[in-house]
Amino acid sequence: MSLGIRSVFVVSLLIFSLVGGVVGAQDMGVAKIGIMVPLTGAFGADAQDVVQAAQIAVDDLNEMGGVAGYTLELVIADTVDQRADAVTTAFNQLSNTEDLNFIMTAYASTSNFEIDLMAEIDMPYLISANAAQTRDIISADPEAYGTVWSRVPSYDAYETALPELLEAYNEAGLLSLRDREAFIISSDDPYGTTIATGMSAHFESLGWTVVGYETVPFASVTDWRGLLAKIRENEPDIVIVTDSAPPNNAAFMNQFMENPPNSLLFLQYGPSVQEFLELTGENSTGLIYNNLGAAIDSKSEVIEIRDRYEEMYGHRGGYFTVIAYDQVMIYATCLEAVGDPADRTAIGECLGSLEMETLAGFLTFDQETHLAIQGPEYYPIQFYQIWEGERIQIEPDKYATGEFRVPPWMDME
Amino acid sequence: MTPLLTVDKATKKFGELVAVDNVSFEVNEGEIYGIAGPNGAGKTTLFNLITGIPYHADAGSVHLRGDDITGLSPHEIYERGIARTFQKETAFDTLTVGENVRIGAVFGTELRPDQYESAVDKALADLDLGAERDRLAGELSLYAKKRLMIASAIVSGPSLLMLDEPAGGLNVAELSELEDLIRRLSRGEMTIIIIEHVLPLLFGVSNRVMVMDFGERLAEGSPEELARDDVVIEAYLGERGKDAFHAISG
Amino acid sequence: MTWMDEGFKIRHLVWALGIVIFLAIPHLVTDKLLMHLAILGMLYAIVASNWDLTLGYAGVFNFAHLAFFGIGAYTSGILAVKAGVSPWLGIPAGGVTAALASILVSIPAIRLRGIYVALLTFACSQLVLLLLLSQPLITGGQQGLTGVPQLQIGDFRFRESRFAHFYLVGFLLLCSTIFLRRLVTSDFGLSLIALRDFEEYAVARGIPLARQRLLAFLLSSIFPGLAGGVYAHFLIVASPDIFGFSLTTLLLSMVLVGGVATIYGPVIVGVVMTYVSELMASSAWMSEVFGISRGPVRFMFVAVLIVLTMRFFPEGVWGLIKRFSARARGTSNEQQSQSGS
Amino acid sequence: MLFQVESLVSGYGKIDVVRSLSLHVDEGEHVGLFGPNGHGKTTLLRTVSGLIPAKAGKISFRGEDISNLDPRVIVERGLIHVPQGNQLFPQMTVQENLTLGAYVSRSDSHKASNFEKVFALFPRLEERRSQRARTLSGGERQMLSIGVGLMGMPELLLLDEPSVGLAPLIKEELARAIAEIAATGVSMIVVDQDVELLLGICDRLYLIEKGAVSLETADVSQVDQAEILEMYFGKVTG
Amino acid sequence: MTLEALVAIIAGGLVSGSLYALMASGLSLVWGTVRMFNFAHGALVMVGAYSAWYVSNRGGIAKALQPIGKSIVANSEEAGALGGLLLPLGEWILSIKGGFGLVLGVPFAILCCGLVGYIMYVLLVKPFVGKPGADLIVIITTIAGASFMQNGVQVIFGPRYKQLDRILKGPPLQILETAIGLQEVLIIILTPLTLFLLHLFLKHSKLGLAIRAVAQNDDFAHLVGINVSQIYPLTFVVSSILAGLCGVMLGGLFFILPTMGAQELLFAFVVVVFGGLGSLPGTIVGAYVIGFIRESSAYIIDLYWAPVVLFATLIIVLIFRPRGLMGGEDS
Repeated sequence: MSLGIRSVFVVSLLIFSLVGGVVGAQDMGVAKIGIMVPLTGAFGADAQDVVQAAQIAVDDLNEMGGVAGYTLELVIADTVDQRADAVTTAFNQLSNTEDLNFIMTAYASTSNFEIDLMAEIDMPYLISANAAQTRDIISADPEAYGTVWSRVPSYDAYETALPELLEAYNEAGLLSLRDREAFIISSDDPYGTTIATGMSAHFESLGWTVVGYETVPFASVTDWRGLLAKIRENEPDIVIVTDSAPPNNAAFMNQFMENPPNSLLFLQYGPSVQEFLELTGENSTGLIYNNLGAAIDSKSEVIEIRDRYEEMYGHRGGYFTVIAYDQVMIYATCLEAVGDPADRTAIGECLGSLEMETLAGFLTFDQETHLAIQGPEYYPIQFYQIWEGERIQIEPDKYATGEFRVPPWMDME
Repeated sequence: MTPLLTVDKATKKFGELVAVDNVSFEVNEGEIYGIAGPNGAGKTTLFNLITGIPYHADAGSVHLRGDDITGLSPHEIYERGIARTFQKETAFDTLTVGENVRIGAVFGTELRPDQYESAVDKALADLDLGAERDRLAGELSLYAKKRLMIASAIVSGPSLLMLDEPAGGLNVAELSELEDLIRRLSRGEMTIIIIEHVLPLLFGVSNRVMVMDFGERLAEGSPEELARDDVVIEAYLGERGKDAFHAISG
Repeated sequence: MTWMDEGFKIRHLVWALGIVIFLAIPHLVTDKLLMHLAILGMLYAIVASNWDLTLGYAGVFNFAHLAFFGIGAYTSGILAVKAGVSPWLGIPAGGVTAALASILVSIPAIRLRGIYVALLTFACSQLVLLLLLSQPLITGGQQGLTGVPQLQIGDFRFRESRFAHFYLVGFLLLCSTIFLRRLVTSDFGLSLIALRDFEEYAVARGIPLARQRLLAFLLSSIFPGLAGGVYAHFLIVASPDIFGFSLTTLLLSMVLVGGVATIYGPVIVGVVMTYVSELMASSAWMSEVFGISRGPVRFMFVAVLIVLTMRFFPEGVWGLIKRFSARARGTSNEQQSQSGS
Repeated sequence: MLFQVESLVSGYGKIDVVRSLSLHVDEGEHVGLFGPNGHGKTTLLRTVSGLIPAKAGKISFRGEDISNLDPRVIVERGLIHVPQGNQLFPQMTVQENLTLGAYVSRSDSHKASNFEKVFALFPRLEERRSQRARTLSGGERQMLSIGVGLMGMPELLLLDEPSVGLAPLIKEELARAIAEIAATGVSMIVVDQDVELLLGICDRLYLIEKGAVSLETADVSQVDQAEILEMYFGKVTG
Repeated sequence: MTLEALVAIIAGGLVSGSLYALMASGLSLVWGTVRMFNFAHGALVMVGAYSAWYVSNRGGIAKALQPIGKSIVANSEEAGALGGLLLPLGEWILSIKGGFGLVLGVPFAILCCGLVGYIMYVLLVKPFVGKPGADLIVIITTIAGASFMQNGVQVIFGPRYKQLDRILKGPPLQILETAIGLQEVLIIILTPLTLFLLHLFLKHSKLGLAIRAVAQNDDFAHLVGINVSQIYPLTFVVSSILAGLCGVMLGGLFFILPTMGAQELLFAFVVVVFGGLGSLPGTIVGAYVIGFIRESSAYIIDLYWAPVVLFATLIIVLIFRPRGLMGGEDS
């Protein structure tokens, strides 16, 4: 039945777009923005956010008369399940498109190997995830990648901020650390591994003991009870999971709450996805997590974009929604400054030398790694605590909407 | 003189069923040795465990010219010079007739590559299949398939040819042709063991015949002796048949 | 003139024409995407046609060949990235490791039959994947191995040339196809078909089952291993998705839609299918009609295409081509005989 | 006439095994088919019961053409084929096998009484009713096979080689049971190599050779034993 | 190992074992009867979860009906008498806020999966039954079918995670030192119950008996009058429903995604081989054994190596007992 409705919809869309194509012929030049994201497959939700939010940004700009005399237009290339051949095919599709001189993505592949392809043809490329991979590739020879920039900062803060925050809370009496013991569960993807190993080292440098360090295959564990049993044997001060897949995070949360140990719980990334809250409900009250390079939720523009997005597409966007909007705006800034979209080197240079306030904080790039600079005055690391289905921002103070509280399952004395 | 083939106390069980029960026999060089017996008597099982296809005997031994070949894998047994046919007419259906026979020539034989084609020609001529050489084996008639199976068996010049019910499903003309053929092959110094239901054919061509029933060896002797043997007749015709037989033959 | 001579001549003519067209393609086609897809398609065609040797001719349903491909890719990639070995040594090394892997997997596999071989080889390829993932320091783990150098001879970089990759992969495909065709028409090929058609009969005619099966795996592992090496340098990455279900499905359908036990079928469909599925994704029509869901819609189309092919042309595309050419020949013969009378 | 086969041709693939075969069975009659192996007896039965298609000719039952009908429809009409050898559901119990014998609707409602009849005929089956079929001895399996056929309430029963591979004592027991079934008035076609067994049951015999009837003897007592013997052993007297 | 850990392993093993058992028994049933592997079985898990979600949850059918309800209410005045009749219907539709709940969702999922299973049989399997190389062809057609369904669902419902209600809500059950979620407890209890129902169906119903009969000897099944050509689709329907139930349970534990079920299918294959192809008791025992191996290897060695242990076990079983641990009795 719904297929029938859909086909009617499709046909009318076709007619509409044909008519629109004739009417919309214009004299202005076109600057195409390539989006390279895994639309088909397990990560389709993020990819959809990016495409749809970028469309809102492009529409906004075009409505205001375009940028530097150019109308913006999106060209979308699907990297499917991020298989290497699909990524290169998508790249070739975009690099082959006329008037396309800028590509943006949340993440296109798991390894960011496409950066080398971009650099070969001086394609301005703005990335919003996989900072570790980006740094690994670029720091070897930063000059060779003049057009590739990552608007997500180094993940170093993910490794250091949590241990330091815990010490600070301990000092402030918000929390009392018993044995300074941490239990870390890492996934085997680069994101999870980098954060987990870094965090483990940092905990130890602060005099903590890492009583457990387990590696699990990324996004595939749904039953955590075996590991939870190990955790309960140790009852550390904090349990950290760096597997960032929201479904698996949610399963962990729920199973954790079946018989919670007297430990704080920190989950990486997963809780920032809307569905995480729906699935865990009351269970997630007290959980903490953090974000780097994310939109700052208390900014009114951010709230506005989120609301518009929800109104247009019928659901709340995730982490990458506002970011994708922001990415288009960042490009627009440089296009305005350079004037000629085809001058890729100039656009690349402009991006690299940006100093601007964005929806995620103050943006400027580190010239050694081409990552956005991280810090309270730049792109801050933001800590949240979930309380009764709401996200309370607890750090940094500047943007905080509430204070850290001891989770209800914990017994502080 | 050592017999060509010696089977000693061969036994094969399938669960409860003893398909071949402690069977011993010898086949001499140049002889045509027949094996008779009703359906399910264990004749084909006996063939199977001699050739190792698809299984070996649970107990007992098989010797070829005094060499122990028990438990060798099927292709090794073929290499030693034992070639067999199957009860059901089988062929490599997607290969041509020529290729079917070539298979028998190429593997496990002492032929040199330049002799393959002439050996194939000869085998095809012997079995009157020369005209069918380029046809797909799957398209052949039943009798032609049976001959093709024999052609691929004799192309390597085996010392022992084992025929499993070559006459099944053939008409009278074909039967007499087959009988001639077997005699002709035997004259070419090939020793032959033959399982056959069509007893006139079997008794007609064999020098000696063994009769089996319930996996056991019931009797062995010349066809003339056996055709008068009560045990044999009863195995085929039941008790009343036996009486009737005595009534006619006196 | 007898018909055989004519057929022979036509065959040669077709080959010659094919090679001329092949050499001309990079001069005529300037579209980078099309060239990229052609190269990918030819690499997949190599894997699919070699897979066909075991799957079609030997009748052993297995999932080993993508593992050979992946092992080739990782061997050459790791050698180049971690040891600085030249790709021109790394690629043959990929062929060697794939061959070694083929021996390892076929030792347990030749004892099994039917669906069990499929499951065993599948488990083996998953095990290879898990082992690769477990050594992230060497293999790059889940994210894959980046920084694989592109191919170059002296200062001549393959990526900068329109011809280099195309000719290299084309040459590899040609070698692989000739090798496979020679193999399947040799006595070895006959023995594989014989074993497939009637195993018991074949072993009764002296064909050593275990040896031939092992050889079939071994001989069909080398070119996928080499292709894997080239693949890693072509895409400048070796990633675990090679072992994933989606590529397996794609290649398996190339073999079956192309026509089992034909070699030519998987070669042709390998190239064509890569085109069809990718071009559909980037076609303007698809993006206008289906918008953001054109990705999934394309896979739905491909799925329907596969089912329809299997339903109406179970002998595959090559079977269809043969049927048509036979009909064309039939009619031309008829005309000849008519005009002669 | 209950059942008639006219110029039937059938076989496997391109090979014809049954070549223009004609025969008939009258109501209440018991007909025996014998002859060497591989001459088409089993193929004939398989064609009659619809397992393989008839290529030419006609099979009629109670005057209606039943050639190439679905096997299910043929069973539903009361024409029941008890196949050769160990054709049973091996992992099922005796009881379940028998229950399946009454699968079609015409016999489903008479299951209870038919169970009684079968168990009365083969008391051994009742003893073994919860045993799996594959654990039965050869003779018991044959009994079960016939029992399954009886559960379908046959009007014409086709028995294929009931005595094959059985030891003499069991063969006799089985022959008695078949004779008992025959005595209840069920029409029958019995195929067997054992002519003696057939002679004890049948009213009329057909000799099947090379896919056709080569001899028909209406009067069993007049069967020429010598001819049969010659067929089996050839001319060896002398 | 503490008692607590032991209980956790047992509970975990029972849950994953249950899910594998539901999946693998369907797979095994189809293999036993039709002699084919259904590679779309994993996609059916997904179909089960989505169809249950569609009816039971707020985001599903209720949302889809809203526009219809609105248009009825808006146009009722112009439509006169008919509009007056339809108005309550429109108002009722608009009043649906939370979906219809699992009470309707689960039966709908069963219906849907049964139907999809039947269609799948007709389109992907039936044309090839009895043809040479059918088993191979069916592998590729069912893979294509799975891809079609997966991508179709993504087109219809989008790529976002969906979430199914838990059948039971409330605090977890405390057993010794360990707590187990109610949904998990339900799975542990319901699965054996479902499998027992399946057993009763196969053992005592006429159709169930017929399915087993065809599995054991389809030639003879013809001769007792079973309509074999109807049994094949029936098997597909039954096995699809089992997969769908697995999907409903999984959907309550985790998110619903178009790609869900693929991993479960992988493990179900391991289970089916482990337990012996086509043997239902073997499959069920195998499912729980694999569940326990997985859970305990996760605890004892490392979660990371659990699949390695499983695949290595599978390879060893295949080498030494090619017919599975419980199989090998039938010839």
